[in-house]
Amino acid sequence: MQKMMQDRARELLSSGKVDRVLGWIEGDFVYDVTPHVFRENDIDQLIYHSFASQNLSKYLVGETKKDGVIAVFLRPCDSYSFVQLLKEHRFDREKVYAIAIPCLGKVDAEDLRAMGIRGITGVTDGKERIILHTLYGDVEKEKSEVIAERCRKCRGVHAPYFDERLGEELTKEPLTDRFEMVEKLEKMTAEERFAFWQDELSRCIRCNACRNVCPACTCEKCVFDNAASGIENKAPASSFEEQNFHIIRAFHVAGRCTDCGQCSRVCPQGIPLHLLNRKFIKDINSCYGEYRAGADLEEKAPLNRFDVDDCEPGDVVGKGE
Amino acid sequence: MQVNEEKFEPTIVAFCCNWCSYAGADLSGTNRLQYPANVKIIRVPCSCRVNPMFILRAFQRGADGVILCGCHPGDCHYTTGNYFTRRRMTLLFSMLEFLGIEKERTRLEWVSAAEGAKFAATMNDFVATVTKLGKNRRLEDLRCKK
Amino acid sequence: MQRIGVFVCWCGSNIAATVDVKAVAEALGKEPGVVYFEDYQYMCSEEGQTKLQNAIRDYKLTGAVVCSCSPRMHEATFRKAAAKAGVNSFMVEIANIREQCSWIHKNKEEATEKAIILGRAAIAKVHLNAPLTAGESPVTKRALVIGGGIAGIQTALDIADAGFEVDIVEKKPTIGGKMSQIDKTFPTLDCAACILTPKMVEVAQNEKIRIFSYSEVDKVQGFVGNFSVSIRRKARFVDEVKCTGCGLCTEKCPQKKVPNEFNLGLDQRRAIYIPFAQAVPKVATIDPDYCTMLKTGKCGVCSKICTAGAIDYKQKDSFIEEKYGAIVVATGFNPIELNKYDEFAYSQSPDVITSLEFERITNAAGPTGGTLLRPSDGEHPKKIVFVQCVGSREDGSGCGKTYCSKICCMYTAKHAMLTREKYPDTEVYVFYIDVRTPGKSFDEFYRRAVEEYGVHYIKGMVGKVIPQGKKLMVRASDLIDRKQLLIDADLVVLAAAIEPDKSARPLATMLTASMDTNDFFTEAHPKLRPVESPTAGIFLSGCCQGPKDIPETVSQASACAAKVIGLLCRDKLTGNPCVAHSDELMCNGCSTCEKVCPYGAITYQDKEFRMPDRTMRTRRVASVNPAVCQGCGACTVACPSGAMDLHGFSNSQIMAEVDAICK
Amino acid sequence: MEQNNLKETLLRISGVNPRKCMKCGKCSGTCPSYDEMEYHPHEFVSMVENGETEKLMASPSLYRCLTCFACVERCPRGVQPAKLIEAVRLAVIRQQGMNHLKPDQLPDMLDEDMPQQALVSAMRKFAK
Repeated sequence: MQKMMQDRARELLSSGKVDRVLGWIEGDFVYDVTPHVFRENDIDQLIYHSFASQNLSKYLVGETKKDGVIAVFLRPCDSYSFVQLLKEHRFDREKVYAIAIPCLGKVDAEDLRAMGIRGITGVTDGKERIILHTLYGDVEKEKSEVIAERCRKCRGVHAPYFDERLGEELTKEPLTDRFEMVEKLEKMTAEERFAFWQDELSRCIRCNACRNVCPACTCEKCVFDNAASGIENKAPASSFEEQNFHIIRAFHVAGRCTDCGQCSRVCPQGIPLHLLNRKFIKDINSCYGEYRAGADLEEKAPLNRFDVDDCEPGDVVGKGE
Repeated sequence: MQVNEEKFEPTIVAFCCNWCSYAGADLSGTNRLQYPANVKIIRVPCSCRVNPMFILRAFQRGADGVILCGCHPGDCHYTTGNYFTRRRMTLLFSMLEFLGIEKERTRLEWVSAAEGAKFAATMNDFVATVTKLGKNRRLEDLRCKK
Repeated sequence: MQRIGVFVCWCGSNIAATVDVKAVAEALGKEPGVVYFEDYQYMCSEEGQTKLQNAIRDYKLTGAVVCSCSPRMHEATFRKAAAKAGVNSFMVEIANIREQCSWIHKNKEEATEKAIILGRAAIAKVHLNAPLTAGESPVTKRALVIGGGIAGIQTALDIADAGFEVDIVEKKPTIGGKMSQIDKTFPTLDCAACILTPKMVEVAQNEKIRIFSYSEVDKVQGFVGNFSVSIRRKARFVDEVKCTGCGLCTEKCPQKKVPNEFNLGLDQRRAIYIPFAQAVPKVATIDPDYCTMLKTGKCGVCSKICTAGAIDYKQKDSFIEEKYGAIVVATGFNPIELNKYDEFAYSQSPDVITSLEFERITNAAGPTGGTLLRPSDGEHPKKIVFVQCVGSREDGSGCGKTYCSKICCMYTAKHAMLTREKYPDTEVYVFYIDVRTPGKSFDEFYRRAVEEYGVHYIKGMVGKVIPQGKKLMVRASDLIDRKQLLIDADLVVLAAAIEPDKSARPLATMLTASMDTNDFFTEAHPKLRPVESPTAGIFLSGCCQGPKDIPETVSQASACAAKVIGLLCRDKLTGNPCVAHSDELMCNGCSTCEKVCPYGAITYQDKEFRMPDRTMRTRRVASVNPAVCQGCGACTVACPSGAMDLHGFSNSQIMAEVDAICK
Repeated sequence: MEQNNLKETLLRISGVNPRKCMKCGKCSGTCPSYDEMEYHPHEFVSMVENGETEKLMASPSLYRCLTCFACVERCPRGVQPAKLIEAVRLAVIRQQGMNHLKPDQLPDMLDEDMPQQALVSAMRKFAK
């Protein structure tokens, strides 16, 4: 796949169809992958393997402000963010050449470390299995054992707005029900839930990594950075602030979140932030009908439309207990 | 532990839309229908003006309950505002409940300009409910408790 | 820093009896920014207002808080007084310590404490208030009426009578609408043409009115007082100015086999036609779907015969751009399609007809010259069955409408009565679910049909119509006599439900006017503003708003005209300054706000911005039209970046109030 | 209480909401077995709504319904009387030993021209 992508990128660049290519590049370690804008001279360094986890679509907001056309590789989850951004006019579609690529599920180094797999120097991907080359020898694992939480619920289907497809679309049955954890929390008592979230959110250091990586958080200026909003707040002055921050952030992306799971991936404190977003998605689906952000360019988001006989808050709130 | 003899007096913030609920509140005044002084009303043009940030801010600053009142669905002065309010507040309240905030502390009620009695009854009930729950601590001091 | 004055009103004993007004004034006097405080018996009195004005001058106040009755009572009074003393009226806030404090609390201590908190909240808000000036926009003193039926005609005439120019856009070649197809009108039974055609002529002769027939609205831009509309004038291949309406061409045209839509396809017309004798404008139109000349280039009979030289086969659609201050929607209705009602055999038998077709058959200008004859064989029907509620009041049946079409009970009674009057030997049956005849002299009319004319009214619905030879076997239930009937009818007339014209939906999108699920336009308020759309400057006339009969349509049309005149009379529109505004530096251009705006007040434009690195960057940003925005604030919450805010009720103002209350 | 339970059961198994009925009589106007029946389709609906289920269960009208579904097809309110009738039939059958058609009745009914299929479906419909 990686070879195919490099070849296609080179072809597009040399033909002049695109001026730049947005993809992934390895850092000092194989699992230390970052998004990178390639040109013809460094296209050989484009990689695509189990550690290429970043959602690239957000970078288009900045990249399309520059001259020329940029090609971008979209995994299924990226493609939903891509459509959502397009729907919100956040980038110039004419300056983007979107290439859909399949994804076998990503692996987080943090998870592997927790499993005792350290010193990773390389990776060989298979469809079902993955071989991790480490300083201490190779480790072979079933893919289903090691892939990241966010990939377990993925169906691997692309949103239908791209220019070309590379490789075949690999649809798969999600490994887990994505609302499992939300439901588990809903079944707890209010005290237990409060304790759970207190434990989680109190670890927040307001590093804003979640905000920076989130493909829905592309505001020119975040309300939390805006003095006029009345809630400007850059550091956790009191414990309320991070709770406030995460609730408002989740609310602002409600109906726009594509459930890509990047927020939890990047959180240095390991807070399961995606649960907040999924709670909203679950409520939206059950109250206003199934909705998938980024699946369609035209459909109005659930918070931007209504039914005259919508449910009242009292019909919904606390019914999960 | 010291027993506090004094009765707990909750702080209640009520957001009322200008056209129906604020007028309903005025009517309950005109009819001298009593409800506790704990309720303080903030006038907004439409219930859909109420940003979740306002509600969180109220809790942050020590409110024990927040109630939002608007025109009945279908009667909005701006035709559709309260429908949006209903969706937003359904999701927000559900989220607060998910975070372990007692669901009784938030409420959305439809009160028309003619429903002075309903306004007073709603406020009486809401104050009683929140008084029973006691002081809101959950949204105030997360880290200090740890 | 603001210099704020606080004024606490006693309202006689209304406030002072339960609130310690002196204590309130003193406590609020200690608030930061408060440079003056005072309490007085009646702040709203002349004397009280003078006190406010004097304090503004003497203490150089920049803002004021009046603790008094509800702002719904006297906010305007105090704001006006302050403005006279030189402080912007929006710098005055009211703390409601009567309706929401003194009147509902008995304990003086409690009430006083609450009054202080309410005062504090108002002070906190004033600190963040900014002077606001209402925007003004000019009014184009011309109205556009879309639809030339009786509703549009009446509205146009009334507006023109008031001295304003009106344009009527009608998509058919003539104005007149559905009423021109009707024979008699209930409950007085006067002939529709006799009362409609003089009005049509009046329209044509009125110097203030222009008729754009055979035309459609193509594009609408702008807002209340300042619409600019592009009107497509469809090519009719006849020069409207030259054509004298002599009608010679319509007699000589060799293409005779064109279904005549004016008679609902019951007879045929030529390819060049004038819909009916009293058409306005009386100008011929060539039907391009049938004209041999336009299709094959061979014919040209009409051109040769026309002495005025009006025929122009090369005519193209043209466009007119015009400015309007108000737009009236009068797009009217149509009977629904009945092709889904197989049980009534409407598509199988020509003798099953709709009520509108029945109107044509009984109309002296209709295909039968006014003699009631069966479409199939031209014989007199001896037994007629009328079926009411066909497609109305349906729910869960997969077709039809959920609402009552309102007019069917009355016109069916009219048809039944007229039939019995003209042809006493004809048996007439009316099957009904309910007979609904509210209206002046309406029920009396229906009773006359039963009592004087012997129309058989049967409670029950027709289940099936079976064509059998020359007869139509009608199987129906009689719920009151508990029996099933089988009637061998000669003619079956279906009272088809009515629905808004198909052109209404795309028009609503153009106008950003809201519609209900049935495609009827919604009113600004169902009871108090029934002829206005929530979108400012758009008015509703006739059946586009809901099913109506002629008297109701005409009264609504005149009401609508009154509203339009009220708008056009004004030279300038003063807006509400408490409107939304977008901070362009923060706006993402994501279009979320636009989707929740009920007024279509938000548009987007690409603007150049200077970046910190001194480069220029084009960004899509929202801008709010203050003349259209009504200030609900839905957009401010939809906006994720907080770029959208509301004047007079800004995020920071409301949050300051929250803070003051929760302190 | 019993009555109410029975009504609820009927509504549940039929999925019919009798309150949607606006008593237009189109079902009865269209019913081919109208004259054979003691209670007619629209009456079925109102009788169930009024809790007069026992009268219905005892009535031979139940077995005059051909289940032709004309009433279901044409009802302007989507009430589906035929489904309700079927539900009442089922309720009768569910009562022990209340089968409308018993196997030992069959020999008498046999007729050379009657297709076997008719007997099988009659057994299906009227007995459980």
